[in-house]
Amino acid sequence: MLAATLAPFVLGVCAPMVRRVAGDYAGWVLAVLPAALVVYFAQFLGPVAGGETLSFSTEWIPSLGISLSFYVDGLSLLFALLISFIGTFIVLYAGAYLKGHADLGRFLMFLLMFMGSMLGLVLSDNVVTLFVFWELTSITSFLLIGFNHDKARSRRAALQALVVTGGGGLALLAGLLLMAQAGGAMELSTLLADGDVLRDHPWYLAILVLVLCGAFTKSAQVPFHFWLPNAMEAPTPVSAYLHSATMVKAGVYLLARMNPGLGGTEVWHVTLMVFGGATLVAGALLALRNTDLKLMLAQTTVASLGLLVFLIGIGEPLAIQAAMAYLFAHSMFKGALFMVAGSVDHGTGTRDLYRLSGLGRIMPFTATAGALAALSMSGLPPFFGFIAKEWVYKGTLDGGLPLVLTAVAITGNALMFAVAFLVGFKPFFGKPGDTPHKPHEGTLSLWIGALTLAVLSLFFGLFSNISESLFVGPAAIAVGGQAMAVDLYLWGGFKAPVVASIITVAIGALLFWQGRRASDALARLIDPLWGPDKGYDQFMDAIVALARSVSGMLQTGFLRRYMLVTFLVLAAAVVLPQLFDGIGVTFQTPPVDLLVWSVVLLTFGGGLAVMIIRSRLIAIMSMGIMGTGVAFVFLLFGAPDLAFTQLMVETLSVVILTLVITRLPVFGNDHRGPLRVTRDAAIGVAVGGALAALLLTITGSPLDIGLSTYFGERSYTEAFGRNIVNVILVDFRALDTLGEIAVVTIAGVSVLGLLAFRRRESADESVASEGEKTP
Amino acid sequence: MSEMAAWLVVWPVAIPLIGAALAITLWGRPHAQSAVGLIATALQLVTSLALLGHVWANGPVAMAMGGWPAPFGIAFAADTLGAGLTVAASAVAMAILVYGLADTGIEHRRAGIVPLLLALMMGVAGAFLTADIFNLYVWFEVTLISSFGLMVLGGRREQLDGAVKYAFLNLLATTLLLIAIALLYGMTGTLSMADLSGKVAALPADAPVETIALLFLVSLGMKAALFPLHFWLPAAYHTPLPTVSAIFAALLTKVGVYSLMRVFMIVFPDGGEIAREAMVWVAVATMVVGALGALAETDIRRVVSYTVISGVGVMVGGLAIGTELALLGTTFYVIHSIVVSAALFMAAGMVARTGGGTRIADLAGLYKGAPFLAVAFLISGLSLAGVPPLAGFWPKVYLVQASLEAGQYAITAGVLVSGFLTLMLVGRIFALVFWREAADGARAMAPASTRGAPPNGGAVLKGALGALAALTFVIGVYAAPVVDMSARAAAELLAPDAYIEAVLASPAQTAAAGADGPEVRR
Amino acid sequence: METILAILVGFLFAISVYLLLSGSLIRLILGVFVLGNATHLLIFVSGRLTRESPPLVDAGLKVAEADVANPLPQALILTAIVISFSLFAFLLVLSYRAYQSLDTIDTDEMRIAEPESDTPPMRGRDV
Amino acid sequence: MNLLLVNIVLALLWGVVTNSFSASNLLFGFVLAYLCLWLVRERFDQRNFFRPFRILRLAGLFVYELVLSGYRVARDTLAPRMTFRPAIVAYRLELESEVGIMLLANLITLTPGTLSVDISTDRSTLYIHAMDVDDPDALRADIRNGFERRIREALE
Amino acid sequence: MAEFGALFLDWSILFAYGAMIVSVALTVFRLLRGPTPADRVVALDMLALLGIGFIGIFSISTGEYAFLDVAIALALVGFLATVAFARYVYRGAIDARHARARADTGDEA
Amino acid sequence: MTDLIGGLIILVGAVFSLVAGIGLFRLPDIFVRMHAATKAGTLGAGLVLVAIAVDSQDIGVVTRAIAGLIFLLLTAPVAAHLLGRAAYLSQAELWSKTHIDDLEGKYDADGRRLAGTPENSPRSATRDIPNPG
Amino acid sequence: MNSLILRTATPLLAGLMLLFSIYVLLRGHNEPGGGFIGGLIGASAFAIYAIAEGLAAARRALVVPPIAIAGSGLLLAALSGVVSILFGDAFLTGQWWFPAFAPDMKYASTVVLFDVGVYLVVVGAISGIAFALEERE
Ligand code: NA
Ligand code: NA
Repeated sequence: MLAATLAPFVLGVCAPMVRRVAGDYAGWVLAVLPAALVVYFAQFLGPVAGGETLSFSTEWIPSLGISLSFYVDGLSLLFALLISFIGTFIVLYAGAYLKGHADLGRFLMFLLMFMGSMLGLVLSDNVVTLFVFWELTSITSFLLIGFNHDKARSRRAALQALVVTGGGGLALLAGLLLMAQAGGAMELSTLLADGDVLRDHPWYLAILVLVLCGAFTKSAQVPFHFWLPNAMEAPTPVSAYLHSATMVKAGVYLLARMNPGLGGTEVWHVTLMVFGGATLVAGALLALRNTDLKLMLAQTTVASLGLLVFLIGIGEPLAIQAAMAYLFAHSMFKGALFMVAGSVDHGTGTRDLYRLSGLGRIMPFTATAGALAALSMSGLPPFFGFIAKEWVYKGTLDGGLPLVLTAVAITGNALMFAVAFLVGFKPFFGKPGDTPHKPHEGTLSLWIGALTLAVLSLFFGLFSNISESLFVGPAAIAVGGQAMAVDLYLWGGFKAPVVASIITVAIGALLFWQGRRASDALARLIDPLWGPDKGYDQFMDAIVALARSVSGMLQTGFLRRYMLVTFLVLAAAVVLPQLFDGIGVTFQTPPVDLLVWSVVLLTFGGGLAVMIIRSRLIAIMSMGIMGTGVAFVFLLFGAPDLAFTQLMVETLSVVILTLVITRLPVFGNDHRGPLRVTRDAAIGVAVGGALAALLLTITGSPLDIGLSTYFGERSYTEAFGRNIVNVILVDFRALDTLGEIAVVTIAGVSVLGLLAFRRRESADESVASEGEKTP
Repeated sequence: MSEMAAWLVVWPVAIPLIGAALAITLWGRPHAQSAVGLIATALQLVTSLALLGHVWANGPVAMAMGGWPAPFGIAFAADTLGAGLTVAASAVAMAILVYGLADTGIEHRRAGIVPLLLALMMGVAGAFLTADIFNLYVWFEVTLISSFGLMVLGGRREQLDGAVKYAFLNLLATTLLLIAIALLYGMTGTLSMADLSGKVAALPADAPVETIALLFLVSLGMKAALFPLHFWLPAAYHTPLPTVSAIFAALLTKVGVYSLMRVFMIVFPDGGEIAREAMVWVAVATMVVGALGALAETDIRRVVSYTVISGVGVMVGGLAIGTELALLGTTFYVIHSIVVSAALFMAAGMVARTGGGTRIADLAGLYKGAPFLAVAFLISGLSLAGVPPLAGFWPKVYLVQASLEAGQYAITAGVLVSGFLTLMLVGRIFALVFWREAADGARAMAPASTRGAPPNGGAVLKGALGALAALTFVIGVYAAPVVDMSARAAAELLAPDAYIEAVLASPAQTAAAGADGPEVRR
Repeated sequence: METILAILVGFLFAISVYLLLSGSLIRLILGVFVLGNATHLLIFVSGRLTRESPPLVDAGLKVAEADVANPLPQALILTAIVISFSLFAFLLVLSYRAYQSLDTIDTDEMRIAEPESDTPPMRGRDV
Repeated sequence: MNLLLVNIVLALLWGVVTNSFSASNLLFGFVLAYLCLWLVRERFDQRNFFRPFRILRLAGLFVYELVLSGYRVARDTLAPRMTFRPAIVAYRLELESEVGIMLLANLITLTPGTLSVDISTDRSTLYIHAMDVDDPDALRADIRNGFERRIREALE
Repeated sequence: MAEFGALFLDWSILFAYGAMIVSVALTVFRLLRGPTPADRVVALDMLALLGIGFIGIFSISTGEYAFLDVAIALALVGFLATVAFARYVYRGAIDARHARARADTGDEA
Repeated sequence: MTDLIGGLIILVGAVFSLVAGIGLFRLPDIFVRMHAATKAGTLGAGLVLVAIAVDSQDIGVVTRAIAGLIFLLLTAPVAAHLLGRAAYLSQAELWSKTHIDDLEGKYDADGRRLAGTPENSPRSATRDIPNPG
Repeated sequence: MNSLILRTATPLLAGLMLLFSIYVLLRGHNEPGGGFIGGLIGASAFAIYAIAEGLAAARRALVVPPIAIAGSGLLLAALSGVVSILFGDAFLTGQWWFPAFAPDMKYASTVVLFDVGVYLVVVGAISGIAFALEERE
């Protein structure tokens, strides 16, 4: 199972190579893998239909319970089969669609990687692994949408998809981890086995919101529905695969998967129905408003996703069955229609509905596929789409549910009926229109997939038992989390659902007839409205503007601002705790000691002069005096080595400073006005005062001088030196000294480096100025 | 524990030290210096791997320098955290040195880039391995002065400008650290972190432990570039040579973070409550400010600089939570960030080289022009954003989990929001710099010849960058070793008994000395 | 005695903060110098004060007398002094080079690394 | 020859300073002194070295003058009214060696009321600031017959 | 006699401290007052000499002759500092003359 | 006895130090002040070194004290020369009672070369002394 | 700085300073002093020499670039720490030899070598910095 999931990645990496070797047949070569995967997954159909579930697990990060565990039940198997089956044709299709394209290999690589991600997503049992694949689908989708990266619209769409689904993904991560914590397990199979644990947990609402964020963004639910149509900038194979058949259903998959654990509560029902219903209607309306084949299909995909969420939200067994049936149907007819749209585009150079007509004779296979798929989509018998739609109405009309649900479903379905006919029939009938290219039928690869899917729509409608027992039934049972009787059939008598279907067809036909007018009317109505797509732009602008203003406020470029903030923080850190805890200082009147007092006074004076004097020479000298004062403090308190060093260092500092300052023409005026002077002085006093108080507090208690006693005892006897300080430096703590001389050496190197480039720079400048003179 | 094994703690520091010294002695002979540099970094990597292996098998290992036992002498000690970070640092340094030798001109090598890099590595390894808090300060300074030298190599105007801000602010930071250490010594009378561990806890209630802890937070936080003490980083990281930016981003802030971990887990395991509380909010602010800063920037190197900051927020966030899982996440994040920050700056350097500039508005067309670079950049960037299955994903998972467990929801939010902003950022940069075509208003990718191809050919650059990008991928996919290592490190941080014992008991053979021994002491 | 020196230390810190808050490179350098001295004194005082008896093992003795000054802080300060001096030297030369190249010692005018944006920035939506 | 002498003296000095006249220590001192001299070797190339007795005589004169000098300066400084009359006087040098000129200039500075300000580029003239001068020629004569002669005797 | 000698030494030391502190104060006045840079350098040089004396006396009063080396070192670096400052003043003077000379020739031209 | 001698030397040295300070404080121009500093100041410091030598009666200390003294005596005049020249070049004002200035006009325009005097016993150029009062 | 007096006095002064610096270095183990202070005095000597005689003469006097002296000092210090591995001791463990011909000699040890390393580092680095600053008058 792991191998099956990872194989597409491995093959994907090889795809560019395959392309180089196999040339235009790369699609055929690479399609072998998904085809093999179909066979592989098909072997589980029997056991799963028999009620079994299978688990496969490989350790990943054993210490933290993260494993590559896979779980095959009706739901995941349905998805896995759809992914690999449709994937087979998509790979073929892509090979032909992008024939001769320089980056075909790269494209197929992304596509196969996406396939692997999607398989991993639907098969994962571990929440972390699930999330890993979830994110991978976002990334591969980003790369695929941006495939035509020279177009700004593609880039925008790719980034938009990434931002929306990536953002949702992060929420999902939090939700999944919260769920894992609440349920005490990492495996979904364990977590969902007893849903009450989650539903009764205080974090339930948080988990729900976070998971829904993930699902809704991925499955393009209102108000995140805008990214999906934009993603149609991608080449059609991508649209057909990711944005109709598979990836966008990941959110639906997630909701379906979580249903046993998170579903069944009031908030779950209401939220899903409201968002799903709104998405259904909005998507359908937007579909009708558009005239671009792909966009229309995309919007109906949004609507269908809404319908699926809506059905899962209802949560009753019939609704669940309806959801699974519709999902199954949708994958086939929508995949087919996208490929048809792509072939038409490929063959004519346009996707504008009102420029296309009469292609039926020129593109017979494509037309057949389109017509069959459109019939399934429009929900007419004996196509599987009809069964799915019937079950939708069964679900909404299920005992006791408000009628408004059915009304919503009818509205959506009617709109989709119209779109189905517009897309699946309109281009192929009538007189040939005026298209950029001379229309022609594509190669086998371009129509075989669409035709197969379309025919299967019919097949599964006719043989509903197969779909029921192998696909929809086990999936519904998995979603429902309980045993349920599933029985799909074409004709169940003239009951309420059939009435609803008739109403649907009637309204749909009307809309199809008035298609152009409806589209124009909707355009007038919708286009001026503010929508989340504009909102996205505003969001991006706003976040960057916010970033700029925050950054501009903080990172001003002025060193003294940085210093100011730093010292304010420092002052807060040393002043506040002492203020709150009280200062533990006990002031003692210092003994009168002439030497100490005069030395301190000298240091004081030197420091003060450094601060206030405006002549650089005197300031430097005062610095020297201050340093000497400190040296004398060391001398007075028994630190001759320190005094020695301090004197040397202070003098050399003064010398070097003089050496340098000679070359600086000005001292640099202190521009500070009285206000800033006061402020800066206050900060200085705060920091200095607090540190002094801290020092006094600390020196108020006795110090454990065990270390120094140790040194005193061993300095001569074991280290053969009478000067304890020096013995510490070269023996007891020689490592400090080693680091210290490294600092000295590196300081030398750094200074050399600093000065090495001054000549070069001036040379550069002269070259540059010469260059300016003689352009 | 055998004496030779204890030497393993020394080699990762001693080797670059000897290498740097030798390289400086060979002043003016850049080729010899380069050879010394390569050999030294390779040896450093080998010895630190051996150290990690030893620590993994036998627990913390320590050596008392000069045979003077801690707390009297200075001890080096490696637990899993120290050894692991040393390995990560030396591995990345190796890649950076290789990159640097190919990327920099002979004049930079003449000016001493090799000894400076080696000295930086010595300082970093020293900081990771020392068990003495004053010695830690010394390694900070070694790192700092080497970074000064590296920062100004080339002497361009913006470098000098950036270096001024960088130098003064960082000098302030290390001075504050020294003040904190001095006051800590004034309270406890000791400098060994193992010894401090007990002595701080035993201080009377009225001792100003809180203030000292805050002082450590301020000084180390400044080194780590925590908000609002991070200014030096965006002011300067984008100005030096790409090689230098890469090693800075990889290592400097991590040393600060590492030291925060050490100080707060060993010296102030209890106490420092105010500092810990502050750390939570500071960490969250750092994540967000860093991510926003990156979004605001128009220069690709500055963008990368800011991402370093938000990463620091994430790491310190984990430390602020302080649970085992959180420390695991932090440790993992440090390792991840070492790799990926270096990779991103290398990539930025190559973008500048091939794209002819660093202004995002001017860059375009590199997806076609430099596909390898594009892939490496994308992998590194996505890893930074925490996208699975790259290395950056795992620490994010653990930190989110840990913060949820601990009820630190602000940190959860911070991690997620900064991750989101980073993802947005990476996607945007990728779209603009790599995907966008020159026609869309940006400058066309100039032919490589006008900018002077790298002296040793681009293959070496690609190799170094590719190695790091591959590393972040491999660590992500094959995460178990790093997770196990981080888990062990976290456990050891929370229960540092073995570390403390190793430090305080390091030399067994100290006492056998005496002035009357005729030839050799000890 | 600690009191008067602690006050001196605080005073020196105040001076250095004040100098470091000015925008002029030379003042910043002086501030760094004062800061270093203040810190060294702080370490010195932290180690407690002893008048006039250097930590030497007097001739004829094998072990230092008990009342000698605390040698450890002295050794630490020595290390710190040397390091500060090295950094000081670097900073000094850096400032000089900065002046040479940027033609100013006013840090407010150093805006090469972080220039004010000269072109209208890209909008967030632009890709 | 002279360098060797200096070297030996320095080695002996080393022995004094390090408080040990053991052969090994003296040898060590010799090596050290050799290295130090070697580092500054350029200046020693053509140098006549000292003649001990005359040097001692010169030193005696110098100490005498120095003490006198201290007294005179103290007197002038502390006198309630400043009645002295300073002057900058040119002094034509007869000495030719660099060491001699340097020595003369230094001795002049350290002795009563005179201070060497500068030497002309052609080494012919020493400019002296004197604190209290009535007759510059008397000052010149003092120097000519005092220090300059003794230095010539000691060095040339 | 010995007792008197010790007492005398103590008093001398005390007097010396006092004299030096007064002298330092006077010298600092000169340092601040100037008026020429050279005056300040002379004052600084004088401070170094006073420092040498101070350390010497301190060394006698504590009996720690180790401090003598500190005094010698101060003499060495004090000289170095004076040379550096003298050069600073000298350079300033030369530059000023140079500028003046150039200005003069400029006027003539 | 050594205490007595040492004390005496210290006393004298202290007096010289004080004199130097006073001289620096009240003497009228830089050259005159330099007389005080170089002579009295050097004597003050030097005598203290001698006092150490006397007081210690330790050959090592004596040697070092003498070495220090020699160094002082060597450097003080050199420093005075450098400062005096710099002061003159920077046109430090001479005290009004300075009645001879043989240096006047001897430096070239930019001050780098100093001319000598031609004769063996030059006639000093008398400076105009402004009438006091 | 073009001064005959300074130039003539300098060799003597610089020689004295160098001697003193080595004295301070070697004596540091027992009395105030040591490698660092000694090194600073040594560097001062070279600084004076450079000021008086000019940079070129000072560079000639040192033969190798000052920074290389610092590097070799660092190398010496590091190696004197590493040597103890041969004796089975920890890094930086002092090894002392008391040669038979001079049993009182306290200079034959790695500790003193270490201090000499310190001395060389300081002399080399500080002179290097000073010389570099002096360059391009
Ligand atoms: Na799953
Ligand atoms: Na010492």
